Amino acid sequence: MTDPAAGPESGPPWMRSKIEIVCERAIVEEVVAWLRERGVRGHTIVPHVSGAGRQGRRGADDASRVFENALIIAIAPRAIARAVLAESVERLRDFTAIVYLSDVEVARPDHF
Amino acid sequence: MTDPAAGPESGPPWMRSKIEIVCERAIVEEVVAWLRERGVRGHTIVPHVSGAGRQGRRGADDASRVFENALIIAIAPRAIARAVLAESVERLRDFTAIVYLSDVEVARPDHF
Amino acid sequence: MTDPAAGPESGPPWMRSKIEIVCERAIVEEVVAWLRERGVRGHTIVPHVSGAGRQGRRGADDASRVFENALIIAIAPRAIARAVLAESVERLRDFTAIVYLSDVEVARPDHF
Amino acid sequence: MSDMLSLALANLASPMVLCFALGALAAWVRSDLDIPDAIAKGLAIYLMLAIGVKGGVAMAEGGGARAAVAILVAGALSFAMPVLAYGLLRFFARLEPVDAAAVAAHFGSVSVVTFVTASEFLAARGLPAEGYLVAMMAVMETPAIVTGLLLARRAGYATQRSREGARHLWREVLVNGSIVLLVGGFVIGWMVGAPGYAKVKPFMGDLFNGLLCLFLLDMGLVAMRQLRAAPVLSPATLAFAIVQPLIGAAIGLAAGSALGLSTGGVALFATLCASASYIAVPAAMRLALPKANPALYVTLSLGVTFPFNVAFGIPFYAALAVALRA
Amino acid sequence: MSDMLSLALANLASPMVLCFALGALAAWVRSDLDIPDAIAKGLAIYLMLAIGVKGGVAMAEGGGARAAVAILVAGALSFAMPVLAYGLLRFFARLEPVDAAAVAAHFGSVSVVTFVTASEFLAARGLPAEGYLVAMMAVMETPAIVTGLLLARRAGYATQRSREGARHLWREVLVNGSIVLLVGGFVIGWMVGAPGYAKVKPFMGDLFNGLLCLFLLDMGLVAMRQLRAAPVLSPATLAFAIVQPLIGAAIGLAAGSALGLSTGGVALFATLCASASYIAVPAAMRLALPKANPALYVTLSLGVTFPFNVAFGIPFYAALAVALRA
Amino acid sequence: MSDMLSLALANLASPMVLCFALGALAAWVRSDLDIPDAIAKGLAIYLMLAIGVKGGVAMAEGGGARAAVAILVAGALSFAMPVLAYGLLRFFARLEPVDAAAVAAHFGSVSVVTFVTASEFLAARGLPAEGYLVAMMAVMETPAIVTGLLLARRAGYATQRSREGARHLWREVLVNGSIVLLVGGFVIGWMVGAPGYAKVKPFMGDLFNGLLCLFLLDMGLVAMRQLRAAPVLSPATLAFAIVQPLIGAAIGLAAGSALGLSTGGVALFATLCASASYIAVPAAMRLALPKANPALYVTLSLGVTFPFNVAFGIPFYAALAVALRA
Ligand SMILES: Nc1ncnc2c1ncn2[C@@H]1O[C@H](COP(=O)(O)O)[C@@H](O)[C@H]1O
Ligand SMILES: Nc1ncnc2c1ncn2[C@@H]1O[C@H](COP(=O)(O)O)[C@@H](O)[C@H]1O
Ligand SMILES: Nc1ncnc2c1ncn2[C@@H]1O[C@H](COP(=O)(O)O)[C@@H](O)[C@H]1O
Ligand code: NA
Ligand code: NA
Ligand code: NA
Repeated sequence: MTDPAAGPESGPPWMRSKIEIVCERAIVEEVVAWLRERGVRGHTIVPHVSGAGRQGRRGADDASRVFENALIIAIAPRAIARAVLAESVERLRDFTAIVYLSDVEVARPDHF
Repeated sequence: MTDPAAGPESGPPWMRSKIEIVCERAIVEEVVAWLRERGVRGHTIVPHVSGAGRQGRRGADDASRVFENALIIAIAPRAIARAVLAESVERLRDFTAIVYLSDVEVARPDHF
Repeated sequence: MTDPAAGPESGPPWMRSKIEIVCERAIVEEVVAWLRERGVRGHTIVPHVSGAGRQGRRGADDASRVFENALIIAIAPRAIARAVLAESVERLRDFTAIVYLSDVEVARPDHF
Repeated sequence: MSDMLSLALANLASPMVLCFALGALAAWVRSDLDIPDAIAKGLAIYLMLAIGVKGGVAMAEGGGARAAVAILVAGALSFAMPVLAYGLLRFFARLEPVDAAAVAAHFGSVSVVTFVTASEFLAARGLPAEGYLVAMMAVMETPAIVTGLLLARRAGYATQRSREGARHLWREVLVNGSIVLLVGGFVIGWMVGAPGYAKVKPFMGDLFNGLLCLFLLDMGLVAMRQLRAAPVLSPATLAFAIVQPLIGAAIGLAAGSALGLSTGGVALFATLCASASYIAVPAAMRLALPKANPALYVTLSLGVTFPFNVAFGIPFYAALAVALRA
Repeated sequence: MSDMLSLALANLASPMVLCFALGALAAWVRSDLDIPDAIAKGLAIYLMLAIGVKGGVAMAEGGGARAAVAILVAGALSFAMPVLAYGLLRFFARLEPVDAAAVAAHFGSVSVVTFVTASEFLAARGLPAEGYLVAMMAVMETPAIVTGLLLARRAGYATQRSREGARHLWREVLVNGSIVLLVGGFVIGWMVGAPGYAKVKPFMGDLFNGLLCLFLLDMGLVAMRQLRAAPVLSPATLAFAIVQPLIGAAIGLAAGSALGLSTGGVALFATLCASASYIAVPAAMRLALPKANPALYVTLSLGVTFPFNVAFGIPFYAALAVALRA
Repeated sequence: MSDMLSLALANLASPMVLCFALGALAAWVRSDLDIPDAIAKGLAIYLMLAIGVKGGVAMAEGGGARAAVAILVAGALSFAMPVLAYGLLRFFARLEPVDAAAVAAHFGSVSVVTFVTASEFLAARGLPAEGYLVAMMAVMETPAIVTGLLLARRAGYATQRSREGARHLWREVLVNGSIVLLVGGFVIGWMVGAPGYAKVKPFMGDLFNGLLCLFLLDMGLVAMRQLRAAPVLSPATLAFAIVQPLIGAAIGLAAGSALGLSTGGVALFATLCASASYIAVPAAMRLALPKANPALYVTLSLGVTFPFNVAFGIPFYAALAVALRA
């Protein structure tokens, strides 16, 4: 198995990081734009997730949608993922959001 | 990288466990209440997932919704996650459900 | 903690691999059939995810649904997951799709 | 007899029943035809609210003097009927006690869509029913669930324990959406009467048949898909899903006549007793009796009894009511 | 006075308001009744398009000479009203500046559903309003947002900076769905006039009340659930959500009379000024003033002011307009 | 000629076409207006079922003697037309064979919404078409797909192989939802005739135009968003999406006249031949010819040809049919 810390290219299957962000719908577009800026090349959005955290229950279908969450998934090189995680603390402070990373293996390293 | 077994606080980014539960919709509220009791402080629900397992195909939109699944995601300290996993075998036996854990890194350890 | 490379049965909690596939809706049924053939015993589908990758933005609700994505999750023994990952490069080449693996712990090894 | 045949044929040639058949056929040939979930739920909400309001408006027109007794009798029947069904299921179909109890609860309760389809069938034939039949239906939803749980407990199956779980179950049983809509609509109709109804008639009245078509198209799809996905059921179990409605209808005819209902009312009450729940009761059983097999009870009520009633039962019960009252 | 009472009672006995009450009751008893999101959004789209088209058709019938001035006045009021609301919120309710600014923006803007409910109430009482009231409503949506942001900035709260974020915000504010539907529907109605309207009247006209019932059922659920989930609010904050509409209505009555609107028009304009946004403005505030508490502003506008207006405000403002014009 | 102009203007001033324009405009200014997916699918189901039933009822009224021949001819044209389109795409637009084959299949097939819009346009102008035009439409959906696949195979592109995949494809092609609804509705309408139709007319008849407005609003959004997201297309490719409909219409006018259709029938058949599929065929092509670029074929059929037909094509083909028959 390849060493997760070995960087972008170290033989198949390649290691990447999966960034997952659960956040309020209002800022999804901005979060995606921010990921792009940081060098993330793709993402997947699961719309309409509900949940609860420090800021109480969310997901009631209020008409304005301010209480709706979405889940953003992005596979990226480890360094980028770490930078995103570190920057998220400041960047998402005023918003309802959580961020976490995990390791994944991919087959096409050029893709991510 | 921090040692996953090192417990809740060991330097940034901190390690946590991600609990994922795919279960029938009928018991989602109870599962969430159970997670809370076990000390999990937040969760995210992806409603309306379909699937198949030992109990056959699920997700047909029958009117009673007894054949619908949901996916519950919860980030928690490793010890709690392990306890949930162990307890799940007994607790969810009569229901349609699977549970699995993985490691994640987070930036705000007080959050989870 | 059990060694991820130790194979299917090595003491609780058992290690398995999580296969995640984000692909265009048109091929979901075929992908699931392929997973079954490879020995995967269950799966979960999150329908209606949107996203972006090399092939541009996807998820606009066009009437034909050719621009819709779905997320397939399958827990399987590591060997099977690796085989699926390797085979995916060829098999999904003409389609919009990404595949990645990660490690998970489960409590009921007979299930997956 | 020729009356009965012509009623049956008239039923089979109505756009509503044909839409049901179309849905079933589409599922049979594995078409990808799919009514979005949200649309199906929206239609169900519409049908329950509209039938409730109609019933309340009819009630406001007078004639509700006997309503209280009729409603009590309906509730009592829903309590009692599962015992009979349980007996049949245990001793003829040889089901496990927990499965028999769960299935029995379904057949003591009622199906709103069967009721609604029967209402339209009767109204189109000049046999309108009393408005308070809606209240009788609403009151029949729940008691059978209690009986089912008591039967299961008697057989040694503990029903669900956790406090959160129990609270969730009882909310599901007592204030589930269909009861709220039926009873709420009924009260609204009764309060606003004919003048208030006039404001919403183009929606709640004129569109009823058309929206029922669309809903039955979906029900045809859902029922047939359920049937296709079902595990193989024993012949005795399948027979139960046809015989029990006939017994229920007979009880309903007798009770309805004894209550002095109109011909349409008798036919509609027979239909209620013949119908089986496939929305509220499955959800409650899944929570309270998780060891019972949902594929079994949903297939019997939704896949067998529902189509049987829509296609054949309704005109048959109507013909019997007409014959009884002639 | 007895006029006012009878108007209030007539309002409370309409199917629309009763459906709203039913929804609120269902949420109160924690029923699982749930109108699918897609249905609720579809109904909102219908109501906005239909009311826009109706207004445009009325405008095409003539009588729009004064429209331009009225529309300008409406826009100006939306600009100005948040300043007053901000003052009340800061000095009586003692809210933080950022919260006060956000709440103030909601009360300067308008609620489409309140407008639509009032339109039907007035039309049913022979007090139709001018068609261009729809345009006045559309123009009142946005200016209050700008004032709210200016108030917050004055208090030292920077609004959002990133370019993508700002673009997103302004799109949300200037071309959000409700403005597109109201203005677009208005222009379509005005272009096609009565002959074109005839083609779509069975849908856009005849069904209006019925679909409004269904939508208000959902609004009752949503408003009460919001109220239940809300944090405890101070009495002064709650009082604001009742007092501000009354002040707004008074301003609207005065301005509407000065503009020479019909009695129905005066009542409807008072309702607009009394209503608070719970769709467009929350979405904009969440983006522009993330430090403001959404539970606060959504609860006040959706959970308190909206039900107050639907149940009591509308007939009250109508009675005042009738009295004023008598 | 002045006839044609007045028809074109009348078309552009109908609420349906204006709603389409409004949707397109909203997408153009990047409004967040969004018709929920479930609503759009529900509307599509309604339109297909209702148009099918209407056609069947008209057929039951008699006059269907020539139907069989007309249906055969329609199917044959759908088979043949892709060959012509393929030629144009290969030799003028210089597309790759696999893309040319995929696009050609779209233009041999038909668009239900274009058909439905044209039906209403013609009916409103006193030019109703034969009921069996619905059957002709249903029969034109599929053959073009087969021709497209044959063209691709001839050019060396293997179509999909896995057994599961092939089964899925053929189900998609033969019993997709729109065919089931059109044919099923047609048969139901034909079976129940005018008396049965009366029961559902308030829904299936009276609401048709209004619901079509809402659906075209969504189609305007979807078409324009597709166009905005599209890759840059060569002028020749774009020209194809305008020229091919004109050629198709000419063929349809000739064939329709030869078949002895009424003036409305000729115009409607010309519209069918001029229209391109954007639902069934894209889904089939994606499965069978994954190497073909979906952005290309969806943009041409949905983003270019569909708006062209709705705004200009329909009145033009109608005027030609009138001129031809005068
Ligand atoms: N780096 C990534 N992270 C997460 N999801 C991705 C990523 N790249 C692509 N995807 C998803 O996979 C789909 C297909 O990717 P592609 O084939 O690159 O266009 C996209 O529409 C996204 O939903
Ligand atoms: N421990 C957790 N596990 C999973 N999801 C969480 C957790 N905490 C919060 N969330 C999700 O993140 C959203 C925002 O969290 P918060 O900012 O803590 O309210 C919540 O609405 C949940 O959907
Ligand atoms: N191996 C698996 N991978 C992913 N999801 C699964 C797997 N097995 C079961 N599931 C999901 O869990 C639900 C319940 O599983 P079961 O109890 O095995 O029927 C299924 O309906 C699937 O959604
Ligand atoms: Na029954
Ligand atoms: Na206001
Ligand atoms: Na064509």
